[in-house]
Order: sequence, then structure tokens, then C-alpha cells
Amino acid sequence: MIDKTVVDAASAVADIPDGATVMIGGFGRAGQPVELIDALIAHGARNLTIVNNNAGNGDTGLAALLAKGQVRKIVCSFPRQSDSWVFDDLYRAGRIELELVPQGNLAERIRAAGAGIGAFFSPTGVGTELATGKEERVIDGRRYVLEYPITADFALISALKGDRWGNLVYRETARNFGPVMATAATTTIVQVDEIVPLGSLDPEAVVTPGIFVNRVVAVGERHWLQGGSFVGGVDLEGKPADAAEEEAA
Amino acid sequence: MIDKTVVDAASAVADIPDGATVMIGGFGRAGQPVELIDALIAHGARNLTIVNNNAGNGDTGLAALLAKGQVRKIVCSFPRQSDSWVFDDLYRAGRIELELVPQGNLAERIRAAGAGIGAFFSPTGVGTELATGKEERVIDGRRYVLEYPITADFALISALKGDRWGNLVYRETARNFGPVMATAATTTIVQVDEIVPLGSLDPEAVVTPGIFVNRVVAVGERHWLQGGSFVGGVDLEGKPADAAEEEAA
Amino acid sequence: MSTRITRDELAARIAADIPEGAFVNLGIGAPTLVANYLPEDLEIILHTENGLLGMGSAPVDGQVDPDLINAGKQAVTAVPGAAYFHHADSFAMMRGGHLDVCVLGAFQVAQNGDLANWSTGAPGAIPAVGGAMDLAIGAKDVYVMTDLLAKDDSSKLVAECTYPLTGVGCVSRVYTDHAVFDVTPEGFRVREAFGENTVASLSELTGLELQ
Amino acid sequence: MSTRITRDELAARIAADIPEGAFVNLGIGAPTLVANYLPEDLEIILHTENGLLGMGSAPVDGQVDPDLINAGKQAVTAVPGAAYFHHADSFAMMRGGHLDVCVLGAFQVAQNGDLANWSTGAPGAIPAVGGAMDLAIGAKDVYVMTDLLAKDDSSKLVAECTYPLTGVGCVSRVYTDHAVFDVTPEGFRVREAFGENTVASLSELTGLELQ
Repeated sequence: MIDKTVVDAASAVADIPDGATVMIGGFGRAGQPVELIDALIAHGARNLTIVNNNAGNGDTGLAALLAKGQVRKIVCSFPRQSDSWVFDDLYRAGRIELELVPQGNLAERIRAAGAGIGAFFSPTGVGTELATGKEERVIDGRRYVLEYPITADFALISALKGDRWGNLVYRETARNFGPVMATAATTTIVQVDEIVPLGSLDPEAVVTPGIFVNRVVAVGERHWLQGGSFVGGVDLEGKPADAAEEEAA
Repeated sequence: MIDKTVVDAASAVADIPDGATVMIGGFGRAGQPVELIDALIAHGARNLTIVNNNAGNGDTGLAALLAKGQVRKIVCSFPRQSDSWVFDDLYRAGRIELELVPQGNLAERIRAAGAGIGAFFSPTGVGTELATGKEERVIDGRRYVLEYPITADFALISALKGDRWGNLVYRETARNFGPVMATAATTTIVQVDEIVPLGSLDPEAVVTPGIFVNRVVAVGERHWLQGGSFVGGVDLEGKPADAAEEEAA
Repeated sequence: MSTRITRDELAARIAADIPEGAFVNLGIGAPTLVANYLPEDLEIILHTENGLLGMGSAPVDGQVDPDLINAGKQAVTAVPGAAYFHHADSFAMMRGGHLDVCVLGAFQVAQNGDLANWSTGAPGAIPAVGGAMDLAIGAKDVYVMTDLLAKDDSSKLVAECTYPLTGVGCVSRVYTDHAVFDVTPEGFRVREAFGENTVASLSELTGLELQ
Repeated sequence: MSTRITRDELAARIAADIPEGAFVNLGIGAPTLVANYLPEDLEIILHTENGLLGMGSAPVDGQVDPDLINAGKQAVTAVPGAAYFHHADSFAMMRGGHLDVCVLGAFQVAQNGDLANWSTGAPGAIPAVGGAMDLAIGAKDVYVMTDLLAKDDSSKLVAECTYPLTGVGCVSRVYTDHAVFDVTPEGFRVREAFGENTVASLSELTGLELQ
């Protein structure tokens, strides 16, 4: 019997070595695999290269990983945000390397890695400083720059539900980078709200087939859902909305 | 109000001009938009370039379009099948041009057209006669050939259900080329079993968002379904299975 | 101030140019305001590059959903007819030229349509590009929404961008608080001047020869 | 005929080498037989390139579904845990190296792993390649299933392919009715000889130096 489920987040990330390249899903906080990141922090692997759209928000998740000094380099499209102070300080202190990639090139380069594409001519970034030093070609009258795949040793992503084969479905815009990252990493580790019995996911609606997934760990239902239904009552960080109001008061 | 629904197949294809490039969905008979092809035959546009995985099966659908002499050239991966006699005769008589493309390159080149990719280095076909004259490059120790997008003026595809915005869901392996062809054609025309009210397709399970669709025409439920449930009783051509048995008897 | 319209008036002006059935991406910041002025009786489908077509307005109190955000990471909703997709599919949609309109902010727009809106190039600034370069080259029409003048009164319409480029020759129209400009092969053409502005006065403000 | 095993025995022999959990594509024709010999108590997930992972056996009478076919356009079923996807996603899966094993037929296999299985290059033949070239370069292990000798008794294992190539250096192992051969940097190595075959007798049949 195939069983990709893992007992907890700690064992799911236990073999990530120092120096690994790790893709981390999420767009801002949505879809960020917070429990896996916390486990990676506890695990302590250092000198990591992180691929993510952003460079951390607030003091939790990816930001906390950065704060612990475990990250050597980050590949992302949008590091500077209103709540990216952890990254900002590290970057200004010269303690983290940044490779800035336009978001569409980031997504397509990750897809290319998973799809066996050697390189592709992209319309994005042409004539800008982010294309400096890149091969350019005019095809059918339009300018393109050559972009190469981005691979990783591990991908840490978050999904709504998974089964023991690793089939996944996501929720709303928390889907974002998960499906392409799952295809591009040697080892893909997924946190899900719930592991469901094999055969209970609609085969027409599976977004990530299990072939792209190595480990699945259940972390419990996100607390703005109850029994699968949206109940609200939280802020964008997922904290109780009334607590935030009390804080503000 | 956006309403992409069209009253019948004839009006859906009425503006396809002579000389057009037309992508036609389907893998063999599965997912072939038979009603739209029949309408194109009745419409009579000639000198067409057809992009399809195959070159017709039996005497219906794409094969019938070929038989009517409306097709100048076909771009496909697998023309020769046990039941491709219409194409075989035309090809041997030198009355149709063939561009043979490995199936993965066909799918990826169609996707590239829809995704704005200028060209891509493909691992498929390297060192074979189907790469003759194509640019080759070694990337990271592996050989690749450069492949260009395939676009079309029209795409004719088949889906299970659609709404008036053009959102689509498919059924089983009849999905095949529909979703990528929809992205690559200037005008995408879809036949569906049923047009459902806006909002009744699960947004997590929409396969082709309406942005890629121009016209949707309802052709009635495929006759191996009843009220959306599979009832069987047909052969692979969709004909009543007992009729085939009678024929054989 | 009869030579300037307000930011909300400008958002309404842009909204009035978006036809029913258009697929539209509204960039982070001021362009987001345009959504408030799209007529409710017209179906205009909003795209957000983090994976949603059919984006709706902000949720009501208590209904914030952390899984449902826009590119600016604000809480949004989804309308009936919406579809979710992953990031590569979303950007394929943009880069493949399927969006009808995108509305972006700008530091500078050059008369050849070059856009600079992602970096001032200031030393020590932390660069961040996001989806700006993909939006700039992807939509059928790229509209810029901006004040005509920067805080130091310099013109944001320029002969040539001095800030780092976002995209080359990509802007089709610029909506400013003073006037609306089309980008043409001969440079900026005044499409509509607000209030007391004239081609001559706009020419003076921008230092550009205008049509 | 103690020097040859049957096609079904060969299919069973291949099936025995496929471990639980493997993602496997069985090519059109003889390789399809392998599915009949996969142990029912092991979970081995079959891929068909027309858009399905988790392909099951042929349907029972009266349950043929024209929408549910394999790459050979035969009626199949889907198992619990299956997933459907479109053609670009399916071939991305193959070309990206995610399949563990694919089993293909062959006209010729060269000692450097070159495969010829799509065209005899005969004048007047109608060429058809399908997914053969993608399968050849995509799977982690490419197994060939074939008779050792062609109908004219020529060896299908060759020093160099004379038929048009499907893929370069892509075959890892060849299962024939006489023996199983691994492709190594030094050429074919006899992994297992069936019946009375020996390295020497196989060397004679193929005209190749074998290990």
C-alpha cells in the first residue's frame, strides 16, 4: 500500500540538509505552509536558498525562518512589503543575498523545471535591468529574453486536502505557487488540513496528482473553517478578528 | 450581461474563412467536437490547416472533413491508425500536406502560444529526423531542440458543461487537448452537453476559465450519460453496443 | 483647482472606458479604486494575478477569508462565475495577451510607451517587482493611472524614462489628474483635457510636444 | 523452444521488476500486456498520456465509456485515487522525468541506448510518432519489451540503429524473449538469460560483444 502520510511536520522535514534549496509555497500569507516552516526552524538546517514569491511577512512563518539566520539567499519577486521588516533589516545589513525575478518568470521558470523544458524565451523583463546579461532574441517581430528553469531539493507547500497517494486540492487563492513548486522539487512535502480516504477526491478536480508529492502531513483545519465550511471571524493573519479589535482598542 | 452562448453549431462556425488555421480538440474520438466539425463541413470553408492529435477516425468527424477536401494541411502527431483510411488515401495521393509533431511538442507548442512564450528548448525529438533543421543546444549537459508556438485562428473543442461566461469543465480523458487549444486560438468555439447557470460550476474545479472562450453551443447530452450519470450501453464510437453486436452477428 | 480632478474622479473616468465583458487587472494601489466605479449593471471580470478571475469587492465585517486575497494582499471575495488557478496558469493568461485591460501606476511614462513603475533606482532601496513587468507586457491595453506631476512638480510624462524600466513600448494610454493621453507613434496625443487644461498648458507642464 | 519465453511470460517478467508505488506508462501494443501481471495486492499507478493517472483495467461488458480511453484508444477504467489532466500537463509530467518506468516496443535498440521504434523509414509509409519520443526521453527508466529477433531473424539489438531514431541513449533495459539486457556504458550486459540461452549464444544471435 502506498502511504505518503507522515506523522508530523517535524519528521516531514527532518532530512533537509544544510545548504539545501527549498521552495516555499504561498503568496504573502495565503498558502504559506506555516507548520512546515516552523518545523524547519526547529530542525535548524542552515545556509538555505529559499524560493518564494515574497520574503516573509511580520514575524512568523518565512519571516521567522529568516530571523533565525537560516537563509543564505532568497529568490523572489516581491521582497519589500509593509510587513517585511525582518528581510529588510537582513538585506540592508548585507546578511542575505537576493535574486529578484519578475513574478511571471518565477512561476514559469518553476513550471519549466517540472516540465523538462531546458529554457524558454520570455516576453517579460525585456529591455529592463532584470534582463541584464540575459540572452535576447527577436521572434516573429517581438523581443524575448531567455530564462532558465528553477529547481529545488525540497518544496514545502500547503493544500486543503490530500490523500495517501499525495493527490491534492487547494482552497481559493491559497493555491498560488503550490502546484508548480510540487512539480519542480526533488522532494515535495505538503501540509494539509485533512488527509481524506483514497478515492474521495474528485478525479476531475484534483489539482496536484500524487506523482508530484512525496510526503503529506495533516496539521488540522484552518481556523476560519469548521467542518469544511467557511465561518469567518478572523483577520488576514488568521487571528481571531475580535482579538485584533481588542488589541486596537 | 455577458452571454457567449450561440444558438446552434452552424452559427458558431459561420465566420471561419477559407484558408483558416483551425485547431480541433480530441484524442482519437474522445473529446472530438463532432457537431462543430459537422457544421464546418456544412459551412464549406476550404483550404484549411487543421491542428489535431490525429488525422481522423473512420468516416465521421475530422475524417469526414478531410473526405470533403476542405483540408490543405494537417499538423498532428499520429495520423496513421487502424481506422484512418480517409487520411491515408489523401496522403498517398499527395492531396494533403502533413506536419508531423511529437505529441508532447504539439501540446507544449500549443500551450506556448497561449502563454506568450516565444520559443522553448524541448527535450523531445533530439537527435531524430523530426528535429532536422531545428536549432539544438546543450543546457546543463542535456541536449534540447528549439520549438516554436503553434497558434490558430479558431479552435473547435468539446467540453461537458459550460456557462454563459465560457467557463468549462470536461469529462475524463475527453479533456485532452481542449484546455490548451482554447488558450492558443484567436477565437475559441466550444460545444458542450449543457449550458449551466452562471455560478453553478465549482470555481475550484473550472478547467478552462471563460477568458479563453468566445462561443459556447449546447449540443445535448452525450448518449452514454443520462442526467449526468454514466449509463453505458455504447461502444467506443458512442453507438449503441447492442447494435454493434447485431451488426457483427 | 479647476485644472485637476480628484483621484476618485480619475478612477471613475477610467472605469467609464472599460466595456462590458472586458477582462481587467487593476494594479496594486490607486488603480484598485477603479473597481469602485465599474457600473454594477455591467459584467466586467476582474483578474488578480494570484490566481482568480471573477474577483469581487472586499468582504463584509467578520467575513475576511485569509485564503482569498488580491495581488495587494487585501481581503476580497469571488463572484458567481469565478475560477481559481495556479500561478503559472495565471501568468500564462497575462503573458499570453488574454487580458483586455490592465491599469497600472507609474513613476514615468515615455512618449514611446516605455513604462517605469517598479523602482526609483535609489541607492539602498530594496527592489521589488512582483507582477508589474508581466502586466506591462501582457494586456491588450495597458492604461496608466497617475498624477501628471510628481511631488517635486516634475512631469511623469517624459521624453525618455530616467527611472529603471518596467516594460518597453507597452503603455497605450495614460490617465492623469490633468488629462488623458494616448500613446501614438508620434508621441503623446491629448485625448481629453480636464477643466481648464489645454494642449498648450499641458505641453508647458510636461515640457513635451503634444498633439 | 526452450530458448524463448512467450510474450505473456515476458510481460510477467517485466511486471515482476516494477515495485509498489511506481508510476508507470505502458506503451501501445505488447507493453499493455504487462498490466495483466502486476500483482493485485501492490499499488502501482498507471499513467496514460492522454490525461489520466490511475488507469484501471478494461471495463466490463456494457460499461464501455467513450470518454475514458488509453493512449491506444482502448476502453479503460479509472481506479480510486485517479486524477485527470490536460495534454500539456500530462506531457509535462512525462518530459519532466516524473514517471518511474515506461515500457516501450522497439524495432531496434543500440548498445548505447538509442531507440528506434516509431518508423521503419520505408518509402511510402505514413509516419506517425504519437508520444513515443516523449516517453523515450521522459521516464526515469525506459524498458523495452521486444522479441530479440525480427521476423527476418535479424537482431533487434544492434551496434547502431539503422531505423530512424526515437530517442538518443534513452533505453535502460531490454526485455526480450531470449534474455534481459541492461544498457551499460560498455554496451549490453546480460542481466538474465532465459532457458538454454547463454552469453555466448546470445552474442552469436545478436552479433554483438556482450557482457
